[in-house]
Amino acid sequence: DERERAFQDRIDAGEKIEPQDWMPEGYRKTLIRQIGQHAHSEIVGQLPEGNWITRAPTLERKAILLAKVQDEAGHGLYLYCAAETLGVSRDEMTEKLHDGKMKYSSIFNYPTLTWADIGAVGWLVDGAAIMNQVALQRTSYGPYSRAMVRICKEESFHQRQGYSIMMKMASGTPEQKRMAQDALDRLWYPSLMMFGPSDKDSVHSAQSMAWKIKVSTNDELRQKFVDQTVPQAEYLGLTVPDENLKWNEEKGGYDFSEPDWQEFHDVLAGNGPCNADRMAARRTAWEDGAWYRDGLVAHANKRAAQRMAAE
Amino acid sequence: DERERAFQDRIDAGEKIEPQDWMPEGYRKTLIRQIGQHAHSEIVGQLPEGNWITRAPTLERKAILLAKVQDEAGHGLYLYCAAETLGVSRDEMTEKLHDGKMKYSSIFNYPTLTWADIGAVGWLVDGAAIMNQVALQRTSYGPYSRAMVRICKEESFHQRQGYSIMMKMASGTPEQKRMAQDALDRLWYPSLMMFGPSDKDSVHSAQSMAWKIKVSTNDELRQKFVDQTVPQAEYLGLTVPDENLKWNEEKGGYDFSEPDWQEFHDVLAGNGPCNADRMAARRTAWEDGAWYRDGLVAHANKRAAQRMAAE
Amino acid sequence: MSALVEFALRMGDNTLVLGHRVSEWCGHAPVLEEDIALANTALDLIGQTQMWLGLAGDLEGKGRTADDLAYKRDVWDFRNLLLVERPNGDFGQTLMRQFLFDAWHHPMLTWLSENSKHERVADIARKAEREAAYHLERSTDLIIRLGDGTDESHRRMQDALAYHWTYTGEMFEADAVDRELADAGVAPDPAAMKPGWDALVGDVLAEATLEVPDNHFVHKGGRKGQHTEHLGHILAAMQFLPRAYPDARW
Amino acid sequence: MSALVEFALRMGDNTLVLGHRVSEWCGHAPVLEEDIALANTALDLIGQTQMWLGLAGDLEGKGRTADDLAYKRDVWDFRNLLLVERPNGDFGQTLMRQFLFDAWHHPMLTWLSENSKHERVADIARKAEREAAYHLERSTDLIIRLGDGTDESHRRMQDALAYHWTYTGEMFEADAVDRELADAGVAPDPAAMKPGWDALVGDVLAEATLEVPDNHFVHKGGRKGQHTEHLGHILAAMQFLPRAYPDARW
Repeated sequence: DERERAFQDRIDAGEKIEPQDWMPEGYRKTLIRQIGQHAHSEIVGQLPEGNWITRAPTLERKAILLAKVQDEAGHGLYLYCAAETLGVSRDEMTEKLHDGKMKYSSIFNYPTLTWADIGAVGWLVDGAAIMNQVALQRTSYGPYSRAMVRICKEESFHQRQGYSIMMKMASGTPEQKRMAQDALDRLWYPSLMMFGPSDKDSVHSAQSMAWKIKVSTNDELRQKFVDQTVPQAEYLGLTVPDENLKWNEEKGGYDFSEPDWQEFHDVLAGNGPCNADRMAARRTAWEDGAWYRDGLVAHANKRAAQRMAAE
Repeated sequence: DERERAFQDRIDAGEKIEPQDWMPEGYRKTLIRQIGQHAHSEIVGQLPEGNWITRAPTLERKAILLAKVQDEAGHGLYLYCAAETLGVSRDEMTEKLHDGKMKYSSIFNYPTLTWADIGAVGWLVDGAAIMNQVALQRTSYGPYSRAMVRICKEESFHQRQGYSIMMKMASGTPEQKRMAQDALDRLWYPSLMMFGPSDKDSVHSAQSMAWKIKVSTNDELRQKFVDQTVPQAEYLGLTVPDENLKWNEEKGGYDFSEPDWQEFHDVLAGNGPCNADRMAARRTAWEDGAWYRDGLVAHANKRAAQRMAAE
Repeated sequence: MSALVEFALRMGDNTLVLGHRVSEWCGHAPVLEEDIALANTALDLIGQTQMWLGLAGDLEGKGRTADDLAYKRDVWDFRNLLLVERPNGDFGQTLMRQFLFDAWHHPMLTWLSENSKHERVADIARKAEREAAYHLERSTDLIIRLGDGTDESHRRMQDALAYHWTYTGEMFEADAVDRELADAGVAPDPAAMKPGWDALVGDVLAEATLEVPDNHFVHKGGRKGQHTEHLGHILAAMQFLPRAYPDARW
Repeated sequence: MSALVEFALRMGDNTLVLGHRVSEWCGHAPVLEEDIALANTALDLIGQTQMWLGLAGDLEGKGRTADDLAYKRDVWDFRNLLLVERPNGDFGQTLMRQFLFDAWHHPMLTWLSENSKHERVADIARKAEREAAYHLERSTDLIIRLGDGTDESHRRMQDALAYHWTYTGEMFEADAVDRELADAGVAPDPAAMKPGWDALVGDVLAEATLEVPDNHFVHKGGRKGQHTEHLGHILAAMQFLPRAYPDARW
């Protein structure tokens, strides 16, 4: 197909694709899936952090966490807007999320069990997210790329705040140290899973790479994340829960253990520790809020009718 | 009326009236009102105590409080049964409660704000209740009188347990002492109100006394309660919040201040601190439980039908 | 305790407890924009709490920080209005509570920022006033739109108004603390705020097609430490970590 | 920590946390008889907690009482099954959780009372067994009546079953602690309890006209201290007073 070749040429030349441009249906669909999933993740991601807002241990930490959650909801908004440029509405995507037809990042199906988890989520989860998002600033779809630029700035701030919580905990009382180590133990492998299956098992990768919807492979990003994070853990005096972890001079990176991919697939299939609670929370919020959304629409219609009548 | 005179003679002779006996309609109605209100009080009375079950400070205290609440629900059951002998069903009374057509003791419209309130409720509220209930063991209606005998035994146990909490608090840390005094300060006058308005303002009293539905007047019981309670407060080292309180040698009892009857009427009118919460809790429990009650009825009907078919 | 400390506690406990309630919505709002707005409101309120409780601690002079005051007092030492500790209920109840509070809070902060003879009070009020103005603008707008929306949204807003109404009078009650501060020109006489509040609330409710309730009973006690049963549950969650780990720094 | 201490904690934390959940219903049950029954169940469970945690404290030998263990540990040191910390939900969910637990708890206590080589364990089990028998009888009866009641009660009970089902497998998981105790004849091999549970639960559900769910996933972690997010909220309430007033005696 002529148009497809021209399209691919533009991408290869590093041009950005914009909403009004022609694009292959597969490109559009893949983008919707990926951006929508990313947006849903920001929304569902409020829940594990929200779990500790009411219990944040100082007013300062509470304020920082509130600001972070606010940012995340804002990121959700940018991303839904980016997806909407592809011809799908936010409500449509929301309903697909609730029906289980769209996903969100599996990491948010893990619980936040102690305050250190809030630190670890910022350090590891946001750290892994940024790894991915920095790469995606160079993605081929213009609105998505620009959303990533905005998001990356804030996320790196979040990651530093998370690390600052870990610093306090790791240099605190024995219980705090224990909390910090425990958080790392529980969240290390789920963080590694955030990059998706190993390249050899990744279904969508090749085409997405060609289209520059993905810019780095899962394994590349995972390696980069490990290489960045291990020294940080050492600096904290914490132990990464991986007996096979060691520096590989030759490849200039760490060798490390694969996460338990069975667990990854279990969580994807709905059997993570919090899948049911997370989706129930979101569905309930949506259903209980229907009257609110309907009320606003009805009011807007009334006002529009009044304006019409007055004209 | 012949029958009314014979009825009054029996009462004057100290006989008990039983369900199958003839009785004036006013006697029946007054009893239903009084027993029903007493039953409702036991049910609603679970709520202020339930507020602290999940926060009881030791396992022993938690167990004692659970046992107490269980007893109170049990008392509710006895009393509903006693009322049912007068030809009104429990469901009917429950609906009247929810519609605001029947009352419960206003004391339960006050909140339990600290653990000492659980002590003070046992000491003062159960203390006042017993004062009334002991007298009512001699009431003229047989089922009511017998219910009172059973209830009195358990209530005096509850009162001792409440006093034991107050002892611990009053002899504890400065904060505990402060809690104990604060509880007495808040609950003293509401407890005095439990005996109802002053005899001169009491609407139903004369006929009820003649029928021995009431056995002592409000003011008699209130005086008895004050005389019993003041020395207990002194023993605890707590101060009764009444500047006018002093021993009156002549009458052989204490002089004391009247409660704020305006507050009494406000609470009766629905403006107590917890009226709305208490009734909302009870209504919600009832409405949310409809499916449960319906389910049990449906099952019983199915089984009955099966038995019929098998015969 | 000095009247000024008491005043700072009242202001700071209002924002702390309301901020807590608002933050309970995190991730559960009816629409994404509300998630953002609620987090932002809670954030503002917690920021104001830091200033007011910081002032209270400084003036008290016992070395207690804002965190000490937030995390180490029990219910009876809290001085917030009962209104702000009332449960979130449905989103309409949350919004109505916010509006009824904002309609008092913003004029209060405006008065303080323009008139208070106490420099730090005026200074805090100046910082908080702009945030409160935005809260009021937002809650006013939503009350109108939902009151005059569908039958259901109208009914829910009217119910929410009835639910909270008898808790608004406490904002205008004066005690010795208030009189002392009013005399000293530090804070307004609470009762003097009422006509403005009545007018503002009356106008908004009228535009929202909502009826002002007829119940004039006033629930009070919060400002002297007599709260509803709800506050204890709020504090049990809020204060868990500092109480469970008293030696930790976070 | 010795295997026996761990075992006593697991037993005691189950009853403590389930007792807490059940007690949350106080005054809110669908019918008065249930208020009584729930208070009674919670009371039994708290009584058993005192025995198990008392044993754990004694065996541990650090001078910790049952109250210390109940009130001064944080989530990660709790050893209860995830099942018992799951929210109450509607009354059907509460009942179903109780039934699924009772159907394990009673046979467990029976085994311990008849076979345990540890005298105090057997002794506690003997005292608890009768209570658990009554709980099981009651929950069995209600599951049948509500499962085979109205369409709505049937649907609710089926939903409740689905809601809890993947949390039942944890009862039959064995780790080093269980193996050590099974070898020593102190406690049964957890897996050995499963056929009996399957049979009992299968029979009851069949009579209740409820379908056994098809999901064989097993949620676990509670027995080694990895809980759901719910437990932290339970403890914040439960432990408030001893943590807020560490020097007090109650």
